[in-house]
Amino acid sequence: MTAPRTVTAAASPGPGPGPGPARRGWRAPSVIPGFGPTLGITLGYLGLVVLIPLAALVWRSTELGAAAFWDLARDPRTLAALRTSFGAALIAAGVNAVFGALVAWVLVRYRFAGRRLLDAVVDLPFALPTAVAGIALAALYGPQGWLGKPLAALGIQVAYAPAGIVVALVFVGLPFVVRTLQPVIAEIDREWEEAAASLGARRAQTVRRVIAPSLLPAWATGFALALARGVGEYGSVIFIAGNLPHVSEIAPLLIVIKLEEFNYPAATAVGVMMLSISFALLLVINLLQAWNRRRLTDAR
Amino acid sequence: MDVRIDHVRKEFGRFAALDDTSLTIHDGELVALLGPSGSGKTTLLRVLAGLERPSAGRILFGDQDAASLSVQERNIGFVFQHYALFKHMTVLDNVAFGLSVCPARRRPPRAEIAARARRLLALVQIDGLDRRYPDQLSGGQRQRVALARALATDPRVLLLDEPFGALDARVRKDLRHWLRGFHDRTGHTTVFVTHDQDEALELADRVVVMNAGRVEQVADPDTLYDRPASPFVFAFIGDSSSLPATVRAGRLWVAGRALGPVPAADGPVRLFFRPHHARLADTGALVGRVVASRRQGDRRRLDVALRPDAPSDAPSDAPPDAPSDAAGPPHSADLPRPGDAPAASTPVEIDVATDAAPPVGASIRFDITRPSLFPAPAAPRRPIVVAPRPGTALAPPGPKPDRAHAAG
Amino acid sequence: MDVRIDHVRKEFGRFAALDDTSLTIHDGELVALLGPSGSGKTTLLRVLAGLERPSAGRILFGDQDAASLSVQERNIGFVFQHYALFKHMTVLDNVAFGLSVCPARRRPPRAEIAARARRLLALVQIDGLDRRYPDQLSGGQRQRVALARALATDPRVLLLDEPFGALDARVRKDLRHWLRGFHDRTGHTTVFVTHDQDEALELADRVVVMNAGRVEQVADPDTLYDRPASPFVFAFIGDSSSLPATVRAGRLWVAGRALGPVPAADGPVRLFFRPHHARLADTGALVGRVVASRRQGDRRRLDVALRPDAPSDAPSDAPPDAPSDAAGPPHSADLPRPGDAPAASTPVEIDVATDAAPPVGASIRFDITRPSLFPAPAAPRRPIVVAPRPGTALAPPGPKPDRAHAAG
Amino acid sequence: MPANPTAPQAPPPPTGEPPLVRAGLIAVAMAFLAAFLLMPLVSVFAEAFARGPAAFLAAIAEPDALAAIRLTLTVAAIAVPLNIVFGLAAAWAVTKFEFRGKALLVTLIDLPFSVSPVISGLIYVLLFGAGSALGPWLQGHGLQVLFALPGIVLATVFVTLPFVARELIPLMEAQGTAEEEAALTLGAGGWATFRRVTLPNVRFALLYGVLLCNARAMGEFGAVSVVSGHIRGVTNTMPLHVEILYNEYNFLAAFAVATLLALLALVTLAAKTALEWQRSQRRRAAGA
Amino acid sequence: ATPTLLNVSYDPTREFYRDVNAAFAEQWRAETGDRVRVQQSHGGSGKQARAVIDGLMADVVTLAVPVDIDAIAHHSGRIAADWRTRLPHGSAPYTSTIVFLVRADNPKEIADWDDLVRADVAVITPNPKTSGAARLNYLAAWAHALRRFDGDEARVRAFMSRLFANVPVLDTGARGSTTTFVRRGIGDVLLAWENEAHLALRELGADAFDIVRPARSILAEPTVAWVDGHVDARGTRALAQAYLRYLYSAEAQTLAARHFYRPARPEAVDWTRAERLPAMELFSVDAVFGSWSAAQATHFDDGGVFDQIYTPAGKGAR
Ligand SMILES: Nc1ncnc2c1ncn2[C@@H]1O[C@H](COP(=O)(O)OP(=O)(O)OP(=O)(O)O)[C@@H](O)[C@H]1O
Ligand SMILES: Nc1ncnc2c1ncn2[C@@H]1O[C@H](COP(=O)(O)OP(=O)(O)OP(=O)(O)O)[C@@H](O)[C@H]1O
Ligand SMILES: [Mg+2]
Ligand SMILES: [Mg+2]
Ligand SMILES: O=S(=O)([O-])[O-]
Repeated sequence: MTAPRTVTAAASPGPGPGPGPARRGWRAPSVIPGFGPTLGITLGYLGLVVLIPLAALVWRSTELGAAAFWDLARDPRTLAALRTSFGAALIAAGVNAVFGALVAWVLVRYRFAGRRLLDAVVDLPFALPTAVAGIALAALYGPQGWLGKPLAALGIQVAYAPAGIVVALVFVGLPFVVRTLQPVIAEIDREWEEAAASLGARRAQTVRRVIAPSLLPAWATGFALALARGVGEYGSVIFIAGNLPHVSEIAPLLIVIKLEEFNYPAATAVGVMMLSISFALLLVINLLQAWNRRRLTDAR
Repeated sequence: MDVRIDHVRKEFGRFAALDDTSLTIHDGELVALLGPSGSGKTTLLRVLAGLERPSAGRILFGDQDAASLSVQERNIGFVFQHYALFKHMTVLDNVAFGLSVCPARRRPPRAEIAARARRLLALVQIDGLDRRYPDQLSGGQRQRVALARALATDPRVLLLDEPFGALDARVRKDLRHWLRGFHDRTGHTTVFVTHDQDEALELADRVVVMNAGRVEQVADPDTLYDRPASPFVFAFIGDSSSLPATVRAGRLWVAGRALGPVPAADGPVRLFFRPHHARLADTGALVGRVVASRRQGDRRRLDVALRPDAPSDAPSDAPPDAPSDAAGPPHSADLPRPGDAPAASTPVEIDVATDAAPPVGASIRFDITRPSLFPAPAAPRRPIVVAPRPGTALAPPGPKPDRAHAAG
Repeated sequence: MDVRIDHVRKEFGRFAALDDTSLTIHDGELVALLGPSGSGKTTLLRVLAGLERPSAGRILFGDQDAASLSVQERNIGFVFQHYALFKHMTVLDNVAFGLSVCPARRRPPRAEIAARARRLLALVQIDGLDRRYPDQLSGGQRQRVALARALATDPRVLLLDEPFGALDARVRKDLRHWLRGFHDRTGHTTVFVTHDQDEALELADRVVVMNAGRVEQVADPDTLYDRPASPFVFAFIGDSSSLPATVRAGRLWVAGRALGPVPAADGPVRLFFRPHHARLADTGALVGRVVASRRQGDRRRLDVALRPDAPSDAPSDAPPDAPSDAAGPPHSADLPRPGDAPAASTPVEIDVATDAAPPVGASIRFDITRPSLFPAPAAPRRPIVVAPRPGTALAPPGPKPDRAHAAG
Repeated sequence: MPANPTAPQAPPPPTGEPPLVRAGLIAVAMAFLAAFLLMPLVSVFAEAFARGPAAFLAAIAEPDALAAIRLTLTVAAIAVPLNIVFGLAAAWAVTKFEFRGKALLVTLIDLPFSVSPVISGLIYVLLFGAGSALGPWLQGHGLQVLFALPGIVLATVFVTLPFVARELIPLMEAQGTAEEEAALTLGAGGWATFRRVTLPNVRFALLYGVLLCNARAMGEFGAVSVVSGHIRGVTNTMPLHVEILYNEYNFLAAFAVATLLALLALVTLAAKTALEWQRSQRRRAAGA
Repeated sequence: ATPTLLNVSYDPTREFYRDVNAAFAEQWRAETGDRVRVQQSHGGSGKQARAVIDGLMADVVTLAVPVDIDAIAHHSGRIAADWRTRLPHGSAPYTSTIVFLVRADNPKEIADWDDLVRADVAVITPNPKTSGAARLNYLAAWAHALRRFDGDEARVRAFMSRLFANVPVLDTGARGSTTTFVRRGIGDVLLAWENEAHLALRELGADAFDIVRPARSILAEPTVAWVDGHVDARGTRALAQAYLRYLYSAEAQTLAARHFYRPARPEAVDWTRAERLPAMELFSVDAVFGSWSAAQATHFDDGGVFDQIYTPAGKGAR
């Protein structure tokens, strides 16, 4: 209640229609200038760069026709590739959710030698070309690699197996989880932990029942972003995946294969399938979050 | 069970936030920690709760040394200034938290926990809001949830850090009132922190005045208000004005005029008085001009600039060796000169009845019915004159004080 | 230049935050907007500043309709509740901002801007902090920087939204005092928002009391306190208690007893009085038991539970048709029964001198020296009895009131 | 801090973990980062410097590598500013105003994160390819989009579009509009308010967003690969050049160029740290 | 400005065309006095064909297999349908074949195609769907099996299934497979273009690997064509034709031999500057499969034989 009112206003739904000279119906009046130009730039740019090209994608996929689209969607190879992509991305996002949260916690809460270096390294997957990452990871986790050799001795094969896909996707998705959680952890009120302790909660109980739930929304966002990114990842995966059909063939590779067959409609159709699934995932998580925010704050 | 704080010291780096603090809190008492910002109030509370470890000294719960007890084991109810409610839990879950995390063998069954939490919510009079989340509550409601949550584990001591600090003036007043009643009904040993003297005086059985990491005075509200132990307490508790003054030959001189005989040794002193201990009188010893006037509740408060150079009409009982001119008594090099510039330039505050208030700009005369003298600054802090009880007002002989002003 | 607010209405969605508000602010005046949370104070200030556009009505600066003026053109100094200082700028840059963004032809040279900003900082008495950043300042210091910043462009009107809301009790008092002095020296037309009645009464030339988007009363502090225009104002300004009462045959009946003749038509009424308008007297008309007692500044405040069933010793001037038993006068279905449960269960507050305070649990008798009557709820809001001036206290015949309490 | 002589034995700290747990968590986090991020990085560096710094420099100074670096810098120099303008405009529109459809707009801004790089390139092929209506027409007017700079820029812009906006939106949302309103009441116009009040307030988030955007713009492989045409010395960006070198069994040169890109991530940190340090110095000087 | 020519080629030809382009430019300058700069684009052969279809302004295409140029001709119409007849030797200035690269001293004793289906042998080949080289590997193995099983297609399919069951990694391109085999140490045998195998030996260590030549293998015919639509638009037709004809010159043929291709005109080669590759029995795609397009349609198109090999029943999904 002490928050500046503008923030409260931002959380409330848009105004209903009403009389008055300052009203335009679909937006709340504001004295702050620049609405027209900035929204214009935003929509224009989004339209040109994102919407029109994606519309072209969808349009091209319709050339396939509904029946063929349906056949493609049911094709075991397509299904297997989608399963591999989403499965690996899910596992990787799960790994990232756990370890990314741990990394974020350690980076925010503790002071230790090398912290800044680790903090910097987290951005690495954004900077390193995915192909280089894939090559480096394949070298590292291959049977002769620094990590692959000891793992192989334990009978664990990472590179050229589905596990390799997961490794590449962990690499690619980690910054999304860490960077989403870091500011939220920094914001956690120390007094919550103290309050829980003064109420008799042991540390583990405090972490499980107080800290974890308060991180949940950001956690979900990080997870969703890592997942969405992982599903589409191509460059780093093909070097380490093995690419065997039905086993370690990812959906983006399937797109490439369709393209090699000059089958644009099928390629775009697979693309549209992936896009709609991951967009739906993102949307669901966003809606859940919006619902959760409303649940926690809306006065009744 | 009493709580004893025994020569506790708490350092942050080089800085001592608490400096040799001792205090006993009696069973069932409602104690206020009062002091300016940074005086160590929160630190003391946190040391009590076990959220900080003392650098030296001991905390005793009854006969038990608290040093070996973790926060969890102390069984303390702590209400944080900004409540620290768990945002993602409903009001009911917040209140039930303490019970639901206690070790399985002592934990009541689920239904019993919920029932107890509901009873507590009824106790703090916000039943019916169980299913809300903290962000859906007003400040005052949150305050009560925090209290209910702290009470759920049946704590030995209840600690509240500025429980009303974040609330509206009006809500603050209501809750203050409510908390006192609540304490009277339930009888928990309670310590609360505040920097609002009205709140401390109104609520607490005893008030601990803290300053710079030390306890300045511990007393009940009346004693604190009527017989402050130091200039700091005088100035901090209640409104007051202070003036440099001099005692010469058993008489008090202020702003170039003699006020009357005082039982104090000669030398520079500092005179303190409260606004309502001033009394307008045509024959008043102090002369000044009203520079501001404002409504304050049922009276008017005047800012009065003293005029050291105004001719004194008071019966001349100035010491014989004092010249009667504007310069006041002759000053020696080591004494501040009575009637010095500060006295004239910083106005003093006096209260008058609304229907008797002189307009701004008017020249007035007034007496001080109950002055307190403390040594001039940079000397030890004990008062050298305990102010006489009202009725023996320190004022030059004259007509009896108008009681309307004296008591107002 | 006067500022006129002319039938202004402001809606957010379906909700009218301001509902037909009219008000004139005179040149050089210091006006307080006082009201509970959500009453529309901030909205009114923001409409004045041009930060919100009214849904209906006009704002006039002198003769100029403000509708044609943008925020920038209004030349208003606005001090935000949380100051909204520019975090990334030094104090000096904050203050200089307004001058440094004005159109090049009117903009003073750089050195002149800095010099002016320094003069302003000296004016608000925080010179020497030029190079600090806002979060290196205390609340009070930030407040002053915000004020200096707002003054830099020499605004026609100064608007302050809860200028002291975020400050400590003590700092709040100091700054309040200081602001009044500052206004008197500089003479800016100033409107400030508060929900603290003490603050409004103490500071303002005139106080605008707002409630639910409407202006309830506009008056100087004395009038507001002494002659509130509505029960809302009575309850909101100063402490007060209220009791259901009945007028029958020109006499006032409370809790089963007759208080005295009143010039009002028969019917149910609501009786309001302030704590210091109660007077202990052995022959008092009202009987109750002290349920709580607390120190409040220089007096004690008692919570008194009225006892409707206690035998009345007051001279019997009850109406002849009223039975003298505990049930009070006979009640008809459409009248609240005098002496109803609420009156007995909600204690009333009265003030007594500290040295005359009865202990908790004592039975006492008291009179109300200055009652105000308003129609019982759900009727128009005009008072039906303007309380008589003190001295003509509404009390049963008896000994003259003790003046110490009457005026206190 | 002086130890408490009277304490028999220390109870666990009220908040935070016991030292042992803390050390364990740090170790796990370090091990995880080492296995997934640090070791790949080290292996890239190790390969790059396998034959000493002279060979490293020679690999980078090679004309095709220089051409790739030049192209990459050119692409970033166009794409990043475009996305800065877009990010600032979008963040301003989204955070300073209330309007319908805002949630959808924000989701659309996030959309490129969820698009496969292969698709990100493909959509421009569909739009500007020889089989489309637009491509040949543009080419007829002398504008080659695909397999030339414009196509590479477009794909890069698409892939990096969310970075700046995403950094800015949460921060500006949290900051609200109070300071902007204050600036308006002080007579500042829209542009002055933006430049002197909003921009400085978000400059660290903006900087961070720009650095991430830039890192990704320079490092993008998949999408650019689709629209580049791989013309040696002309349309090969650094990541594509790395692939080519790698495929030529020129591992040293491949990793040397990759190292340049990885260094970028570290420069991000250096710049961030330096700026924060400089600011804290300035503030310390002021606060004294 | 210097006129430029864009040669869109496939992955393994980088080193070869680097030399050819330099030699051509020199010769062009000597003949006409004009400068010329040949720009190269390399990538997977199929991907390169698609880039040209999508508008990459290639003047000449020099791709791994004729079908890729057929695809350009068919989908874009920018190459005349009779392009194979426009240059000598069916527009294939140099040829190659598929050989086996094995680890030093051939520990698994791999000698011929039949060894590839042994249970203890891991075979490295790229994915025929994305790599031209892989298609040749596949077709070669198929042709071998077809002969061995006397045209019994069921047994041929079983042979191919067992072969691909031995493939642990399907890289997307020939170079990826080489890296997997050579650098990552995966697999016992790499199926590679002959020139690729020699290059790998030279670049990555001659002592670590041996080349094994099967008794019979397939004739790989990398073909070349100018892109009529583009050379006309850019006015480079003469230059493009001169460039492609130059590939048949003594100098270019020598360079091809030096880069381990089998020159179309061995008689023109200066063998002092190149090594002679051992003679092998090679069969052409046209001879075994009718035509490249027929082979492509039967085996590699969507749902073709290759896809059937990988359809579950035989191979379990994860
Ligand atoms: N964790 C800490 N580290 C360093 N100094 C601290 C810490 N906690 C408190 N202090 C310092 O100790 C002193 C006392 O702080 P404390 O919070 O107890 O004051 P307080 O009386 O509660 O003040 P306030 O009314 O402002 O809350 C202050 O000077 C403060 O700066
Ligand atoms: N931007 C807005 N959108 C919707 N409702 C609003 C908006 N601003 C104010 N309101 C509503 O208008 C009413 C008046 O608000 P306003 O802020 O003026 O109250 P106030 O008197 O300043 O209260 P407080 O003392 O709490 O600051 C409130 O009910 C508030 O919820
Ligand atoms: Mg504190
Ligand atoms: Mg407000
Ligand atoms: O370059 S290939 O297509 O032959 O792999």
